[in-house]
Amino acid sequence: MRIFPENASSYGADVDFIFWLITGVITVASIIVIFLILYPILTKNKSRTKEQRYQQGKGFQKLKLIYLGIAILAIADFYFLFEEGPIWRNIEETLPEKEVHVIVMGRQWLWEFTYPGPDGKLYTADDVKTINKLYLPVNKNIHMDLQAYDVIHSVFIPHARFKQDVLPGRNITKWVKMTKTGTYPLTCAEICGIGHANMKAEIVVLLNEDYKKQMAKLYKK
Amino acid sequence: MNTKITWREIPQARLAMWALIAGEFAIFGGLIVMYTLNRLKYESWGEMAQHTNVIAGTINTLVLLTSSFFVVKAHEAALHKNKEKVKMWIWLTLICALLFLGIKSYEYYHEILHGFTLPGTQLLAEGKHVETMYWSFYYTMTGLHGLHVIGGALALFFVMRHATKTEKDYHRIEVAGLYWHMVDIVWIFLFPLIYLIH
Amino acid sequence: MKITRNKWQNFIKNNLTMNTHKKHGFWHRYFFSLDHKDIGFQYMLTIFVMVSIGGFFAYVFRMHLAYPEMEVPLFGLVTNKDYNMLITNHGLIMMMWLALGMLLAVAGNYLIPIMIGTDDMAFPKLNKLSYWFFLISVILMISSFFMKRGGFGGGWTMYPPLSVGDFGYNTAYTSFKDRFFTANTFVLLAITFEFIALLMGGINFFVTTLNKRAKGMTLTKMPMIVWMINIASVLFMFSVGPLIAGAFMLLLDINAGTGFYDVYRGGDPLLWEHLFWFFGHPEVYVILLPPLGIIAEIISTNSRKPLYGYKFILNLTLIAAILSMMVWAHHQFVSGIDPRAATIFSIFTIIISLPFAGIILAYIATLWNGDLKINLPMKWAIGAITLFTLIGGFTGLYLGASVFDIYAHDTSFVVAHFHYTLFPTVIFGSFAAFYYWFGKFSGRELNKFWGNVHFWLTFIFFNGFAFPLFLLGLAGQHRRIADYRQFEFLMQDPLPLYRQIATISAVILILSQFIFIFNFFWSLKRGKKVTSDNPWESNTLEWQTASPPPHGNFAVYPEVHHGPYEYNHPDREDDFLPQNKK
Amino acid sequence: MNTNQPEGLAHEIAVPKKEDYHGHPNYLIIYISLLILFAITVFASLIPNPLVVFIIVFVISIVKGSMVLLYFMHLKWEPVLIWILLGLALMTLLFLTLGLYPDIVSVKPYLVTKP
Repeated sequence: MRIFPENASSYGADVDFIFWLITGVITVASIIVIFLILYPILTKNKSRTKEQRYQQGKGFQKLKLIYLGIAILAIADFYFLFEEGPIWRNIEETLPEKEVHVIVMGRQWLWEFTYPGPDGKLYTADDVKTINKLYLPVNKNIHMDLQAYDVIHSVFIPHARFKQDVLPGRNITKWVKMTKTGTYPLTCAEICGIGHANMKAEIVVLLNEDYKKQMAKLYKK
Repeated sequence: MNTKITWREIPQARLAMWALIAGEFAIFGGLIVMYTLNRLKYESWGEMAQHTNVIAGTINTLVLLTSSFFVVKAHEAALHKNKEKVKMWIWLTLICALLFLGIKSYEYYHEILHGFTLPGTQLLAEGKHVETMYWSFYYTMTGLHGLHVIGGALALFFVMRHATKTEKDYHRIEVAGLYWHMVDIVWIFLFPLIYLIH
Repeated sequence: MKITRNKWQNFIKNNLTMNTHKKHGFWHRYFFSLDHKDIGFQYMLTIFVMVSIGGFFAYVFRMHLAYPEMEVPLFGLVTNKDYNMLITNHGLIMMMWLALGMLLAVAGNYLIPIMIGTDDMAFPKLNKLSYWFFLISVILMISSFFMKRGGFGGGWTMYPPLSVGDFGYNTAYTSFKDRFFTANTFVLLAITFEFIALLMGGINFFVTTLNKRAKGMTLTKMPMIVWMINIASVLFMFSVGPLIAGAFMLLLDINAGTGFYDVYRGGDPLLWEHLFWFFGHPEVYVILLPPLGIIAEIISTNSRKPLYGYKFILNLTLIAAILSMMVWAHHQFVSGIDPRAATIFSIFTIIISLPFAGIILAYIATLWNGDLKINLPMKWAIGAITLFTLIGGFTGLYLGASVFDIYAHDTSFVVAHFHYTLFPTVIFGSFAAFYYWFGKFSGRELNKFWGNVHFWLTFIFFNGFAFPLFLLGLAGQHRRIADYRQFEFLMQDPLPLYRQIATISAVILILSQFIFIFNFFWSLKRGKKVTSDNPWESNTLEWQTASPPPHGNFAVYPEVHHGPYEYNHPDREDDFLPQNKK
Repeated sequence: MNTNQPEGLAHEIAVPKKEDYHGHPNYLIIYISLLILFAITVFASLIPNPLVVFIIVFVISIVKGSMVLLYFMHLKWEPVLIWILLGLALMTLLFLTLGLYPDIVSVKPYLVTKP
């Protein structure tokens, strides 16, 4: 049994790493908090005197401990931020050199994928389209122009740890690099009407040669 | 002049009115922020702003500023429980309110005649798509403001009638007046942003 | 003519004035009363109705998710359209009517005047008006289910291009009447009315708290919950402003053909997302703060010990309230906002966990060295803290960290996270309040045995329902999908089992609430009379008057001499020191 | 209202000792200066550069608005609580502006089909 779907993209492992990092920290923190809550409940603090009870509540002697708790959490928090900052910039803010360029368009309720035609450029007359099936080459930087035709959709590729909402009126370019061949699902993660549940596509990740053959086939049609 | 009071001494009606005003600022402010940012984005809205009736807008601003002045005078009179003066100043304010609404509806009438409507159907047919939103904002903001003018005027009227009839609750005139000033402040921001920037 | 007017005048005189100790009929008690306790009770009953609807919806779609082929008992076959409508309205009802209503309107109305030692709200008539607005909003909301095109199915967040149209039914609108009588319009109107109701209520709480406190009750002698409800109301008042404007614009988009959210007319759907979450995130804290106040009361009383660091908690709450206005875009990390802005919002989101960590640690420190009385309200309160901190709060870190949010956004992980934050606070907090204040409110006692059964069933099956959702979310199960059978990777081995565990637990969870409802209404009529006016030996003012409190709350207005949490004072023989005792 | 209220009203303290504790500026002067500022606004709009007009007009609006607030609404004499309340409203709007700015102003709409 695995927790995540199998990772098939270059940055998927980084996303998983953040998950395990946070899990590790909060496991330790949870044990501490469980102890803190259970200890007084189980022992019921029988041995304390009246004075002690009152003073401890009023006198803030242990307030330093709370500041310590906050400080530890702050350090942990900023450690997450420190770790995840570069990953976020890598995934969302930078675009590596373009090797393949496709348009992914969501519409009610199907996915429309557009590939450059024989001239190798998108947004020209000879572009080819497929519906609900996206062919991608393995180990290439793929730029995806994410668009929506009618309402907001969201491109979600669980195996690539990729998600981006697509909005009408925006052309959002994001990248992905698949590292394993195979067939992966692409789903819509934002409610988009009654067909939302049926809006799924397949990503077929092919070896480079196979991808070229597949493209040639598409051009012939 | 006794200036320093603690907040416990503020009468509850006035405190509530200030809270309401702060809430209204968030509503109108939200609209103004959205409009202003869109205005910065779309330069073609300047062209649309030229179609607004600046003279009518100017008169309306004058009317509202003057009515604000009348309301403080009414408040001053209410402090001295001067029934006649309260009546006079509030009636002057109400006349201003009616004048404002009258001029506003005159403007609306002419703009609608020229095809600048809330959905902007005629502009759409001309292919001016972005520009329709200017008019949508125009009608939404001035319309919402107009509703507040009506509400404020009604409040002033009833408060005045109650105070002059029963000779008590004069402090309510100040409270309703505060609301009226809020309406005025909103217009002080709306007028230049909508009418004047071409 | 004259006679009818007199009748009307008599009616107003009898029903709309506060001057009464005599018994009243049904209409007075449930519709016209100006007494804050009655209004609180009216809110409570109205919200019970809404919750039963929301709970029923949850039952139907959970059943459908686990057993998609089955006809759901009491509902029938669930189509995609039904499913969207059910989840949307479940979300809307629970967030807007249960959470906001129960914690601001009910708790605020019932507790604020009596805890600060006064007879009623500052503006009883405004209070009444706010309840009527609330009632109108409830009626509008319920009538939206019966529109010709079915209920609202655009997600509770109501993202525009979808919520402006017909959710893809492909029905052409021909006239204004056609557009107006749609679920979209009615839901938006309902929400606007509810916001106005809560705004009026919030102003009322604020003024009441500032101006009508008992003699001697300074700001730092107020019980924590009064502070919390007030901070929540003010936070609500400011964050909701832009959304009211936005909702007005969306209404015009639907009904008047404007294009505020239409890209072809220069609008932008992202604007609505921003406005919605600009309200939506502070709303989470609006919901969270009152239960934190309730928990503070209960923990301090039942630990027989002063609340640990009163001013410290207060300062942290104020900081958190201001910070909460700067974190809204963490709901939108992958929604197409500028990724650089996302980094900033991520930092603020992580920072806001710090004040809450401080508050929770202060509550835990209150337990330490205390003379703990583990009774029913205490169980609910500790259950709430435990679940909220350990699971709800900590899983927030996953989602606040923008990188993991790329994966977890809009999956069941988020669903599990917010159920773990909202359920312990809203539901556990409300139950803690019910079990704590029921004696005061009704003069009778709730049945303890059934109370315990209710607590343990709720606690266990809530976890049984929400925890599998984390695992499902991590496996990549995205939200709001009517039928997962078509996604192969979501039908791999343990996942359908998780879904079934979640569903069965949810059903038992919902069924176990009937225990409470029967217990509540039975005890209201037939329960054992309370033996003491102050059964928990608490300090705050509401316990120093009769149960149930008379009209006007106090026979003699109290004068406050002490803070609210003076338990186990060393100079005293009793372990408690009521605020009004010298 | 409540005739049966017991002695020692809790909210007696809510009634201010003096009904009118604030000062009264010379309203006429304020009114005239508002009119002068207004005249400046109208003439400033004749400047051809819209951005300059926007800045001038906005600044003058703020001045005018705060004059109405301070003197006509007597904010100047109100306790600090009211200032905090209004300050919070302005803070809200500031956050909203900062959050919305990058997603409205700098984004050029991309249209899939011709409208």
